[in-house]
Amino acid sequence: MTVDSTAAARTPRKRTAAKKSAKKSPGAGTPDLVQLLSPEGERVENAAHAEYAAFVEDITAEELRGLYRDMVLTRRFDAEATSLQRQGELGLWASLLGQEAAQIGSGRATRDDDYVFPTYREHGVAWCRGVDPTNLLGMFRGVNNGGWDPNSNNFHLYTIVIGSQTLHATGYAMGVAKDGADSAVIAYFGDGASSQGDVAESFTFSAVYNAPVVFFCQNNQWAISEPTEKQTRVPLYQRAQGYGFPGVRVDGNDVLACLAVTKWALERARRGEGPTLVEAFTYRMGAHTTSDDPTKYRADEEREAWEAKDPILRLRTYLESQTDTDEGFFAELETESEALGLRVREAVRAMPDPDRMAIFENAYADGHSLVDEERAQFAAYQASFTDAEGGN
Amino acid sequence: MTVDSTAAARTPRKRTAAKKSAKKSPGAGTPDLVQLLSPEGERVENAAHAEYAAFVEDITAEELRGLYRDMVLTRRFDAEATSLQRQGELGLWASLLGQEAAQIGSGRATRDDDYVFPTYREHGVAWCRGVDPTNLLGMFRGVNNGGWDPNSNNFHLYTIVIGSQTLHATGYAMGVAKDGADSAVIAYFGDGASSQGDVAESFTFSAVYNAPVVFFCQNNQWAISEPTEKQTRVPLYQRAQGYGFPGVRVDGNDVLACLAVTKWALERARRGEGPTLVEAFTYRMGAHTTSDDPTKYRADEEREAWEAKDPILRLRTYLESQTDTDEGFFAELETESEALGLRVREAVRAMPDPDRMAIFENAYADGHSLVDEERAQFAAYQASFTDAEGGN
Amino acid sequence: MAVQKLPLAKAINESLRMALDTDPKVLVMGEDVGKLGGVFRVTDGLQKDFGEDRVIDTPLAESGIVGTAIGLALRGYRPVVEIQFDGFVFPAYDQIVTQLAKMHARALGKIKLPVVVRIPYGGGIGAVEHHSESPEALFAHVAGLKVVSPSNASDAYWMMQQAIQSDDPVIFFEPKRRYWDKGEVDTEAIPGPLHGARTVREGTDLTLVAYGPMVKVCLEVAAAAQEEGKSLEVLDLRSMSPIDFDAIQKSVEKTRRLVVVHEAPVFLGTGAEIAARIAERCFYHLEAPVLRVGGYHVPYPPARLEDEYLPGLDRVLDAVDRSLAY
Amino acid sequence: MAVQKLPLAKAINESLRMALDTDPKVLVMGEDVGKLGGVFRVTDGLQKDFGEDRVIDTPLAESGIVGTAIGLALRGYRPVVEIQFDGFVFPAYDQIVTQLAKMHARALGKIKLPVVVRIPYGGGIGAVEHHSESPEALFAHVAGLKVVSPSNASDAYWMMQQAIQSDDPVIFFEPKRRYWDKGEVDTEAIPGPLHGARTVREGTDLTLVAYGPMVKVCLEVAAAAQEEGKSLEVLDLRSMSPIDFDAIQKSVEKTRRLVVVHEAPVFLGTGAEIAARIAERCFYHLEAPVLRVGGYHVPYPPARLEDEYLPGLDRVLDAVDRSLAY
Ligand SMILES: Cc1ncc(C[n+]2csc(CCOP(=O)(O)OP(=O)(O)O)c2C)c(N)n1
Ligand SMILES: Cc1ncc(C[n+]2csc(CCOP(=O)(O)OP(=O)(O)O)c2C)c(N)n1
Ligand SMILES: [Mg+2]
Ligand SMILES: [Mg+2]
Repeated sequence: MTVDSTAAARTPRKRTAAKKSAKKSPGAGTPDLVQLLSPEGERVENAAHAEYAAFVEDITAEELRGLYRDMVLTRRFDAEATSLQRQGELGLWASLLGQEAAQIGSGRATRDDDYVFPTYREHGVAWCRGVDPTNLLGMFRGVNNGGWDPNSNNFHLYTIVIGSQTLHATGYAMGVAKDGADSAVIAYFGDGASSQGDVAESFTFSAVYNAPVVFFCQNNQWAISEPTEKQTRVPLYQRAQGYGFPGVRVDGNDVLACLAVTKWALERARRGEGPTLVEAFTYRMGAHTTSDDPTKYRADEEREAWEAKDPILRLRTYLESQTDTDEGFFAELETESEALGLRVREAVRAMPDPDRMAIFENAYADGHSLVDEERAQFAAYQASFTDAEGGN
Repeated sequence: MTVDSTAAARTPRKRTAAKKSAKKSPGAGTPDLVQLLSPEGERVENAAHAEYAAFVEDITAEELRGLYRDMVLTRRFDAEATSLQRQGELGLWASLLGQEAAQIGSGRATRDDDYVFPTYREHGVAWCRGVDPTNLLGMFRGVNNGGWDPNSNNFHLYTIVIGSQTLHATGYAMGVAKDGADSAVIAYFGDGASSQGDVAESFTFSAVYNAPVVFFCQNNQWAISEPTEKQTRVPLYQRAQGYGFPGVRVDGNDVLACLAVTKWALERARRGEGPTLVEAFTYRMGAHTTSDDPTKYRADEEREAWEAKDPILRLRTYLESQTDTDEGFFAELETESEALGLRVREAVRAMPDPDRMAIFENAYADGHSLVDEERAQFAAYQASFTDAEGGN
Repeated sequence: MAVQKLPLAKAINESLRMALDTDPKVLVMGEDVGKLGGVFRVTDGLQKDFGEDRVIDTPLAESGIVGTAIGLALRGYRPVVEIQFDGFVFPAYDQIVTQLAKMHARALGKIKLPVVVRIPYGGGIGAVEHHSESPEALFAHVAGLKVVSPSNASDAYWMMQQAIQSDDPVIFFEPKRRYWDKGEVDTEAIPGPLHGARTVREGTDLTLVAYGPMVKVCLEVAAAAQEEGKSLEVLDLRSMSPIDFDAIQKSVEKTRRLVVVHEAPVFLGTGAEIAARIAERCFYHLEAPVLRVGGYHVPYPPARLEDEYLPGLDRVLDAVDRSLAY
Repeated sequence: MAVQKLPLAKAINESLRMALDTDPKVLVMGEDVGKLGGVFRVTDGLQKDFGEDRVIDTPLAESGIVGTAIGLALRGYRPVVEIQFDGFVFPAYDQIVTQLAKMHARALGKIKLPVVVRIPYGGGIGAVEHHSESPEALFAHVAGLKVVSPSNASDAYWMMQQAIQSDDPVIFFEPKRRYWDKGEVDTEAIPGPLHGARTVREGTDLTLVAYGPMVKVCLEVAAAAQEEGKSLEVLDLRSMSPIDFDAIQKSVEKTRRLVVVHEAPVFLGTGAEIAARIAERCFYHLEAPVLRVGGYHVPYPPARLEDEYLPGLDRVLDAVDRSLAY
């Protein structure tokens, strides 16, 4: 694998490169793109987007540092997972490198009582929801297929069958509305997923029932090896209109804009105005997963251009130039980062393999006679070895 | 069943009722609705729709009479099928009553080398394609599941699994493009079908591959008992835009407008401009099928209001007032109509039941050893009765 | 009054009504289940009495129906979903197989999905394509699902109650050609276990196992055989996942002969599993191989041929004779 | 040179290349089959050599892939469709079952659908959920489809040629954990029939039937058993629809014992049909019931447990012992 995501994953230092390639900014040229922080780390004022900006108007430097911290720690965690995979501790890892702003911005926009339906790459959102990051690793290590209780943090299990969770989110949101609750639901999916029939059906159901759900599409421009043009010939956010609800394209590398737009959309849902599609225009800076080799299908220059738009770098520039954030904050964060890496590494290595009898657990909630029979046969079969070894 | 579709199905006489309820005209109020012939049978001039109107500019009185004849004969055929069902000659019938203009207009817009993918209600389109109407009855009688050779008239088999044919049409159109042919494909589906994931996927595929296909949605405002609001909260033609191709809403009871808009869309496809969605806004005047009882779910007044917009009536008024069409034409058509009814009736009654061994035919093209074995066993089993009867 | 004579469809209707009435979390959803009351009137009157919020007409999209039902279940609801006909369940197959069946295990038991998927199934009603199929094996093979089918009004009532109470997803196959058959329903009875088979006729010479629409045929077969002096035991399987093999085994140990009957194709139908397992369990008891009567390996034929395709009295009797001839 | 030693994946690649080269109507389509060459590199280099018009990266929508492939077949093309992993075929299940399988019959034979659906299947590669399943029974039960699986490079090459030439839809299951296993491929050989089983090892005491990834395991079992003085015959089934029952019967009439092995769950797996049918065909020959070794009735477990779940040497040997003990 040629893309060195661990290197890129280090907490970025101030880099002058940022400005260099800011001109090459696919998507940013679109007048419709909501951006509050430019790649150069400057606050963007755009009257057309005032409605969104209002949601972050009063944001404090402290809160901004919080977002920065979330992004840095998420990236650190992600890099650790990537290297754990290389060391054979994980079978696979799907890196979020480059998508931190989209995930932290949207994740921090949710309230505790909201409910989140992720794909398999929402490590940053999980972080915002308070899911212990080591829990995310179980399925990639192969000890389970989803290791957390969705209801503990209102964060559903990772879903691998592309797009299917958008319907679960819609149904959940229909339930929220039935309950008369004022919370909202957010469903994550990718640019590739936008082609799945299930996603279209979730648009239809949510529109017809006016369900309080936000569809948050991280358009990272790639579905494994396929560029977005293989999924659509117009920007994805436009998809929503034909279903009768608004679609917004936000700069997915701008954490502030992602926070603002997602808050706006969640508020709409809470107010009973139904679904919204948010397209976060971002970039998958690493490989699809650790099994993937992007050199097969995309040019290095593309990634390099996007590195200049790094979501973390951008906020750092802003923090340093526009707020009272001092070096101490960054230094402390570096230490915290390392500690997180260490903790994750140790936790993974300590993760026990599941007991073999676990195969038969949880297939059914109320039991199933065939499973009982097979469990008993399996136990007897296993015991025959022990017996044999015991000289029985 | 309370709706008497046979009565309504007779060739309509000049009716003064037409004007009466013209004010109640859902959909017609939409500025976007393409209409060239008003419910009162008058030519509508609308500069905004000149691009479509151009396609029927030179239409002759003779051609208009042809369209009228198509609609009348289709309705007569449809009524005959409905009554054959009542007489027990058919197991089921799905009437197109009220949708004649949408089907004849769009059907007559196709060229011989175009290819048509119908649902199960496109009897009028089948008529335009030259499919012998009695062939359509086989599946409703239960002697086959689709009795014609699709390639004889470039008219695919009826498809019952809602929406699935839109993907076949798209694939076929991809093939047409690959072949460098300048023909086009048209896929029919209903307002209900618009919710199926397959239809959305066909929009995506056709847009991405720029396939020469026209999606012709007959929005007859009902999917069995469900009104269109259960499928969408915005007009269906708008769906297309979010996929990157145009959508047009046409008055589905205006044969001229349907002809024009479909020709326009097919020409776009031929020119390599890709897919178009045409929503023909019409009304299912009868029951969903002969098994259905619409009094359970919709008010009589609704149907009555739509009877005033009868597609056949409208063209008749125009023919009588604006062309040289004389009574003789209508009288002759009446005779032709009756003859068609008689021919269909006789043909259906003469339709033999299939040979029982037909069960085993055509499951596979290249044969299958299990089917061979079962066929032989079945034959032996049947022979055992004959043998027994034969006193063997 | 607790005991009523009801058509099977009406028994399900009453059962749904009872569930809607007693548990505010129960929902009924599907195409045309509202005002129309479903194409078979199984949900007739429910929307009128429980409102559009509980009895929900959905968009025409089966994957969406099951997918949103999963979401509603995650929110604490107990949706009873209707698929209009057997042949239209396939757009929802992905949601059923990859999500509904597996989510409980994926969550290590932390979430439950009490979703019932009702599917009117089987032939014999002279319908057009896709309206007469018996796809139960395609669900029974999938771990995480439970699959049942009542054969009579009383079971229809009670098995629906139990399916709704189940914390596992249940695929509930309704024998559509028996919808109009009347039977006594005692709404105060104490039902047997949802997944237990039931002996519906005792006999000594051969065991017939069937479920859903074929139970009636097998009872007719047993009556006809009786006249020829053969004593047939008939088991109503009721559940295709899990299968009550103990009950079948017990019967076969007595009769030593087994014929399994279903409408679904024989090849890889549920009869295959029953034959395989009983052949193993009763290896020393069987006087004849387990025989199977079912559909052929061809697409369901057009209506005018379905009587040839479907197992009927003669074909089952033929298998009985063949078994007894061993 | 006609004979080459190739990994199984490369053999399929060569076979596709040959087909693309000789028949301009052959298309390859699927997710990531183009520049990437598929996640297993099975289509590596094909787009480069045959262009984007022949080797087509599709949108991420399996129903769309199969649905448009049907349309392309109606237009005279012969699409070879890739489903990226076993667990992702279900969104396409409706198109496969209700359209691809039935359209030839629906048209009374007037149209043909020569579509090949390639599915890398099975476990043993330490993957995450949905990447290790064996859903072949869910296709074999469906009339109108043919279902095959090669176990080695040569069969992979030739069976793909035959599948593409077939005028029926073929579901082509590729044993993904054998993709890297090398074998000799003679591109000038004359292959046997696509749906015939093959005896891969002769024996006299017991017959092992397997296909795809399990053939190798069964050969290892036979070798191990040999050391204990037991002579096992191993049949590579190759086709799950139709199944070559004659070949199995012939072998069992000789060995009188049969064990069927597959990764798919035992319950209603292809082994059920084989057991049922062979029990009938060989009723007087069998010294022991047909035994089956396969997956359990649970969702495919996480990677760290898959070795417990998958039939391996020990579990098959255990079944062999149990059979021989009768
Ligand atoms: C139904 C289904 N088909 C195929 C796959 C294999 N697959 C896994 S990820 C992926 C690409 C997803 O792209 P996108 O939706 O853009 O999300 P991203 O990976 O870029 O975050 C594919 C094809 C799958 N998981 N599910
Ligand atoms: C996949 C699928 N689900 C359900 C049905 C049952 N069904 C047949 S027609 C119909 C309504 C179709 O409505 P629409 O698409 O508007 O077409 P229309 O009948 O009005 O012409 C339904 C639900 C079906 N045929 N296929
Ligand atoms: Mg992506
Ligand atoms: Mg309709």
